[in-house]
Amino acid sequence: MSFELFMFLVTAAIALAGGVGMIVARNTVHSALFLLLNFFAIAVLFLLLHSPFLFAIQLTIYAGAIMVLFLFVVMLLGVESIEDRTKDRLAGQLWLSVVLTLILMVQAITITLLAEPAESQAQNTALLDQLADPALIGATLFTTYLLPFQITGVILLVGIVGVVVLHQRAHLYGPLSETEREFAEQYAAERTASGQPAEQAS
Amino acid sequence: MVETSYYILLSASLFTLGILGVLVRRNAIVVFMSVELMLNAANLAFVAFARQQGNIDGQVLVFFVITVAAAEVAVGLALLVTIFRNKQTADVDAISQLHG
Amino acid sequence: MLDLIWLIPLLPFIGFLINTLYTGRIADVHTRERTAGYVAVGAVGAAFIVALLAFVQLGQLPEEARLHQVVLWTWLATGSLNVPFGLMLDPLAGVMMLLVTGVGTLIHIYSIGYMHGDKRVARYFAYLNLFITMMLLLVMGNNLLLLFLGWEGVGLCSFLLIGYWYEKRSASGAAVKAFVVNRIGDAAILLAMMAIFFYFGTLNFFTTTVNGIEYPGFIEETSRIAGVTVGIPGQTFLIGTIISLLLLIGVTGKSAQLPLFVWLPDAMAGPTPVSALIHAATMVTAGVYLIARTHAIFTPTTLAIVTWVGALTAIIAATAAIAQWDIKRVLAYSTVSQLGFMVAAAGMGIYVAAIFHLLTHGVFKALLFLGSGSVIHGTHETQDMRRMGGLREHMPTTFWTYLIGALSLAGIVPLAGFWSKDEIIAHAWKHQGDAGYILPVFFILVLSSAMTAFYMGRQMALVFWGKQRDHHYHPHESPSVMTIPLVILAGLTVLAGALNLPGSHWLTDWLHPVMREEAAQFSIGVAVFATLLAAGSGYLGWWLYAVKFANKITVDGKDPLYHWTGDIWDSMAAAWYFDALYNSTIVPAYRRVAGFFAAVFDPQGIDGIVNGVGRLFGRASNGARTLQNGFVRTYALAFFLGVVVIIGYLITAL
Amino acid sequence: MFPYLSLILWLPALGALALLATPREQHQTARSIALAVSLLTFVISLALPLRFNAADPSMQFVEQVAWIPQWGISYHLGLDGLSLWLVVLTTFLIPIALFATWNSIHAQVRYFQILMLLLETAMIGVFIALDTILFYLFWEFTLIPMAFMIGIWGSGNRIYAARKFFLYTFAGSVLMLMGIIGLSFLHRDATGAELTSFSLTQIMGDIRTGAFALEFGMEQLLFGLFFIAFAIKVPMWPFHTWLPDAHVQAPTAGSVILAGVLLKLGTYGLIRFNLSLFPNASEWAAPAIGILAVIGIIYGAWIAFAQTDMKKLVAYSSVSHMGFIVLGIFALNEIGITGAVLQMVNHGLSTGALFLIVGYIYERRHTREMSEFGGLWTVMPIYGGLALVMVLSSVGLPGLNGFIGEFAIMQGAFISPALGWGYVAVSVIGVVLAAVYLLRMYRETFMGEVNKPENAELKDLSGGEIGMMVALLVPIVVIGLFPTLFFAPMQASISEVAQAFRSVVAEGQ
Repeated sequence: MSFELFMFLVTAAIALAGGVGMIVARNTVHSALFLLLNFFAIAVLFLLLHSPFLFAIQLTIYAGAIMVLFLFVVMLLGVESIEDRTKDRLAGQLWLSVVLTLILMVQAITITLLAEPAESQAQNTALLDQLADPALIGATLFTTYLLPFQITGVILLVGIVGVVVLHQRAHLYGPLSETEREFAEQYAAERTASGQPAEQAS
Repeated sequence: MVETSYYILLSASLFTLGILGVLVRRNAIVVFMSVELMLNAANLAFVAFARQQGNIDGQVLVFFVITVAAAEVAVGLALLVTIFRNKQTADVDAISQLHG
Repeated sequence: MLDLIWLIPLLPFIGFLINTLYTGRIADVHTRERTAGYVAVGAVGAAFIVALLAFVQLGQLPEEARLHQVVLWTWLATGSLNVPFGLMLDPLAGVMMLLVTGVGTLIHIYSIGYMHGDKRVARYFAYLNLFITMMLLLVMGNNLLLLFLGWEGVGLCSFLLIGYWYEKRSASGAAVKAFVVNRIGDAAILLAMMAIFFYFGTLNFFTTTVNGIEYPGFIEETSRIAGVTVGIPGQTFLIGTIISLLLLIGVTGKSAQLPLFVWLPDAMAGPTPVSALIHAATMVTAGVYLIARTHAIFTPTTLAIVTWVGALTAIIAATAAIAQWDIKRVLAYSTVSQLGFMVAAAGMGIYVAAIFHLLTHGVFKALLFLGSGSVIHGTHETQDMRRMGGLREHMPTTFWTYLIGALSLAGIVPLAGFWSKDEIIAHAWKHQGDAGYILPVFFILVLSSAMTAFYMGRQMALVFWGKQRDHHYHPHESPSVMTIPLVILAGLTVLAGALNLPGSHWLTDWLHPVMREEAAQFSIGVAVFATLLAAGSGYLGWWLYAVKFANKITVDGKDPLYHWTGDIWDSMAAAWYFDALYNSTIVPAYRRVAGFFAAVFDPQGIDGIVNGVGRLFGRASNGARTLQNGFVRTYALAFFLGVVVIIGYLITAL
Repeated sequence: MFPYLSLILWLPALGALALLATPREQHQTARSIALAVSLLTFVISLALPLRFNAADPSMQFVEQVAWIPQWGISYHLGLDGLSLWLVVLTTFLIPIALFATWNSIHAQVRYFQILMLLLETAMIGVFIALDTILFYLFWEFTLIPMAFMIGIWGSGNRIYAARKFFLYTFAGSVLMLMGIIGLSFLHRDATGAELTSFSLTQIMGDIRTGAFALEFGMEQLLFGLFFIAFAIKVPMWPFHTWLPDAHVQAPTAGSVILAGVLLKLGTYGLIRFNLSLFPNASEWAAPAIGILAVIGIIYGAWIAFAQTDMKKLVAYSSVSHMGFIVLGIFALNEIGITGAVLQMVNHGLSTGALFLIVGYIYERRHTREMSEFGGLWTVMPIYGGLALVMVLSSVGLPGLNGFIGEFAIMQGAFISPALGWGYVAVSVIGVVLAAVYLLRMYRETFMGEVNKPENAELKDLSGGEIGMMVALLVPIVVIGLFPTLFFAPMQASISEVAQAFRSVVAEGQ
């Protein structure tokens, strides 16, 4: 067993464990931390795949920025574990989800096994090292992928504007509309009826 | 050297886990996290194939995915916060007014 | 003149049009009534004169040329079907035509008196004229389809005239019944026509030339179906038998034979002259005419059935006639019975005798009906014979003419009825060896004829002898406009026998081109026997009711003979419950099934399925709606399911 | 060549446009304009039989303009012996129906007239369209005005009836659209043409010459698609249940047109499409369809007997009569088909007249229950007399029109090897039953005593009403006595249709 394979297996196990942990964890904060673990593992896998640049931005953007954002929102809204507090109204869906997931898994394995292995450049270390150069990525981004890159910029801008608007909505549109309040009250009433105290905003 | 197919299988497993998370978890934040997990799985596959093909496009695409994921998380979480203000909960099942 | 025979049906039709479109609008009641009567009588009278002239001209032609056809236009032509609207005159059509217009004219004249004061008299005369038109088309049509037009047309007029006093529920009921029962027979004739066209390719009776093209006639080509059979495996029938049986069903409808005779007694709801014209002298004899006209395609099998139908009808109706109280119903059943004689004669293959009896019966039965009409008229619409009695003194003309008619019907020498009936009975006796059924038929016919004499004796006694049993009216003789036709008809009744006297057999000769029949043999033995029997039973009937039980007859009472016969008498009075049978089985069953269809099967069965399909879609969409439950996770699951399915498909395609 | 067909087709629609310009309140103006337009259309349409060449079996007065050339769809009109009398029947009945509304439609008069004129255009279009897509457009368009007429001016349960009428017939039509499209594509593939063609004459011609031969299974399928659409429209048993509902709820004019023309679209389609395009399948299906037709004849007549509502009775009688027409069509020979076409005209005339008759009394008494009447003949002698003639025409009395059609149909069926005497033997019972139910109606309403005081003062028909009846009476008598006038122009075209079956169908012996 080569070192590389050993590294792969270990990181893969960590990535899977992180994923499973995230789904299984009752506490949202725990979920977020499991996901962080997963991100780290994937970053390592990127390194194994000769992509140091991606390793870097995986760590900075995902593990850094995005996870912080998640954790921040969790903190803002209050840690709740909804599954413990309310009954699942779609409990019947669980087994179907699991079955379908398993089927998808089987399909994925089938495809992977059936697929004709194409000519692989994976052994061509020289080429791979050349590709690992961040400068090449930058050059490609600003030449071949210039238009998509610009569009991405617009998307980010739209995202920023969207976030601002959503947070400003109270100021922009005033208090809740009649319908929205009705929904809120109705939902609160439903919860009270089902024996659970209405939640309070923290 | 690790076979590309190993990476693909891992990617598929992670993606499947992400789907499962979307389907079974009711906490909107965890659902989001699951989506992120799926995006990461896809990224992994991209990079693995990029290595296999020996070109740079896969890596560039991952860059885009990460960027869009960032934007998505930002908007998504903003929405979540707004919903939470209205509903006092982050339960996705609470937002079921659109039933027929 | 012969080319103008289309005038014969046209003239009454013009009368019909005038009376329908113009006369009804005349404001003054008296003028209207007079105009209607004159127009109608004039139209029919003119038709009679034209008919007579044409008849004479026909007689001047050599015997084999006595068939004249006038095609007016092509009536129905499509595909291989080509039916001309053509009239024809041959010896058979000629005598029928004379009977129809002659007796018709007399009855029209009589009607002027009888219908005096009726509020819708223009309509009445219009119907009568239309009837004459249709009857003439029936006898003069040169093809089966035109005959059928007349056949149904007279049925319509019969409907209209039976229902003439439609305010009476019984009258409208009888009218509808007559039409419907006739239609059953007509449906069979339709089938027969189609079969004839199928096998012969034509509906013409005889070869007809239209626009220079010669179309064959089926009567001349009966050899084409000789030996042709149809049927189910294991049982085949000659096609001739099938066609002629279908025709026979039609005959049983129109000529009131078993089992469809039930409409005729009810038809007496119409005015009495109508009963005389339509339900005794002309329309009901159309069936006999039809058999005579198409006799070429009748097979021995059918003829046997025809004979039996006629004979059984004769006896059943005769027994029914004995037990009636209504003066017209006696005559109605008597008509059915006499039609049975004619049909039986036709069945035995003596068509000339059948036609002979048809003609004489047409005359004397018209006389009897008109006489009864005179009686009814003179007794202020009384029809129940128990309320009559002793009318001999009050209505002498009616009495004497009625007596002649009754004797003729009973078959007393030398009146017309004797000669024609005797020809039938004598034939049956002489040809008893021809087939096994002839002898029983002979006895049945003799018995019927004895009964005929009996019920006529009974009727004479009840109406004209004894004392008046009901004094609510003052009997009086009818006006001369009514009695003169009676006298003329009585005269004809005396003379009509001369048509085919054993020695001269003029009618046989005259009809020879059509019937190709030998003169009937006269049997003095049978004649004496039959006459004595008729005289005896007639006297018995008269004696029982005029002498023996004269005092036992009371208004609304039972018949004296009821005492001995009991239930049998009831059965006879009800004509052996044929009508009751239909009314208690077919009619209610039909009604019930119709009700079931209308109330259950259609709205709930068929429409239920239709609406059920609609509801199914409604339910399905309701069900589909609940899938849209608003839970985003469910949508995601559905989405995921789709992904899995598509990937699965792609894998199989791999 | 003067575009007669386009003129006749679009004149009513133009009239409808003109009506839009009239003030809404001026009912009388709207009525007059509509009547004038429809009468003008009728007069022009009379030129068709006069200028029709009876010897020519092909389409006449043809007009063809490319419409959607990429798909081979064109504005293609033409007339042959099959459609000639149906077009004239349509233009003839519309003025009568419009005139019948004179005193019975008081709400939204203008819209009613507009719908009626649009309906006329659509119905004529169905009869003369030679492009299958154009045919389909007109076919569907007939639904809309009729559904509105029932739904807006109907009585009682009108919404239900209108919806049922629309959905039921529409469901069938959709199948037909599939058939139309499938047919054209198969035709394109079979002939190797570059473009699809929706031209009926071309497809029909190719089928007759053998250039376009369908596989038998496919032929059966297409036959079925068209057949269901037409069978619902006819309506054949057991698809008939929309008819009584629609008729009972529809206003008188609507019923007249519904029975008079709309039902004929179905039987027309059966001949024009099913028989002409799918001769083998027609032969294959004829015995089964014959059975349905015969069931319809008996069933319709039987159930009509149990009706107490006069209009419903007449509606069910339509089921029976239309059964005869279908029977004649599937006799697959000239006698049967010409008889069926003539019977379509006959049924339009006599059933239309019967609906008018029911309408007249409904206007006066606002009820159609037979038990409410009795002795009308005494009170309204002219009405009684005319009603009797119409009833007899419907009963099939020889000398009037109904008999001619029925006889030709039954004769055709009798000599047809596809059907045979068994079918006829049962269907003649229908002739008997027709007398039973119609005379029962006549007896209940017109005969008997005047036992209801409200009936005693009823006014007899007005001049206009008599005029309408006489207008119907004239063709009824003329067809009864001179049917050859009507048979002659259709001979050539129909023998063309029957040609396909002649190899197997011997005419008589």
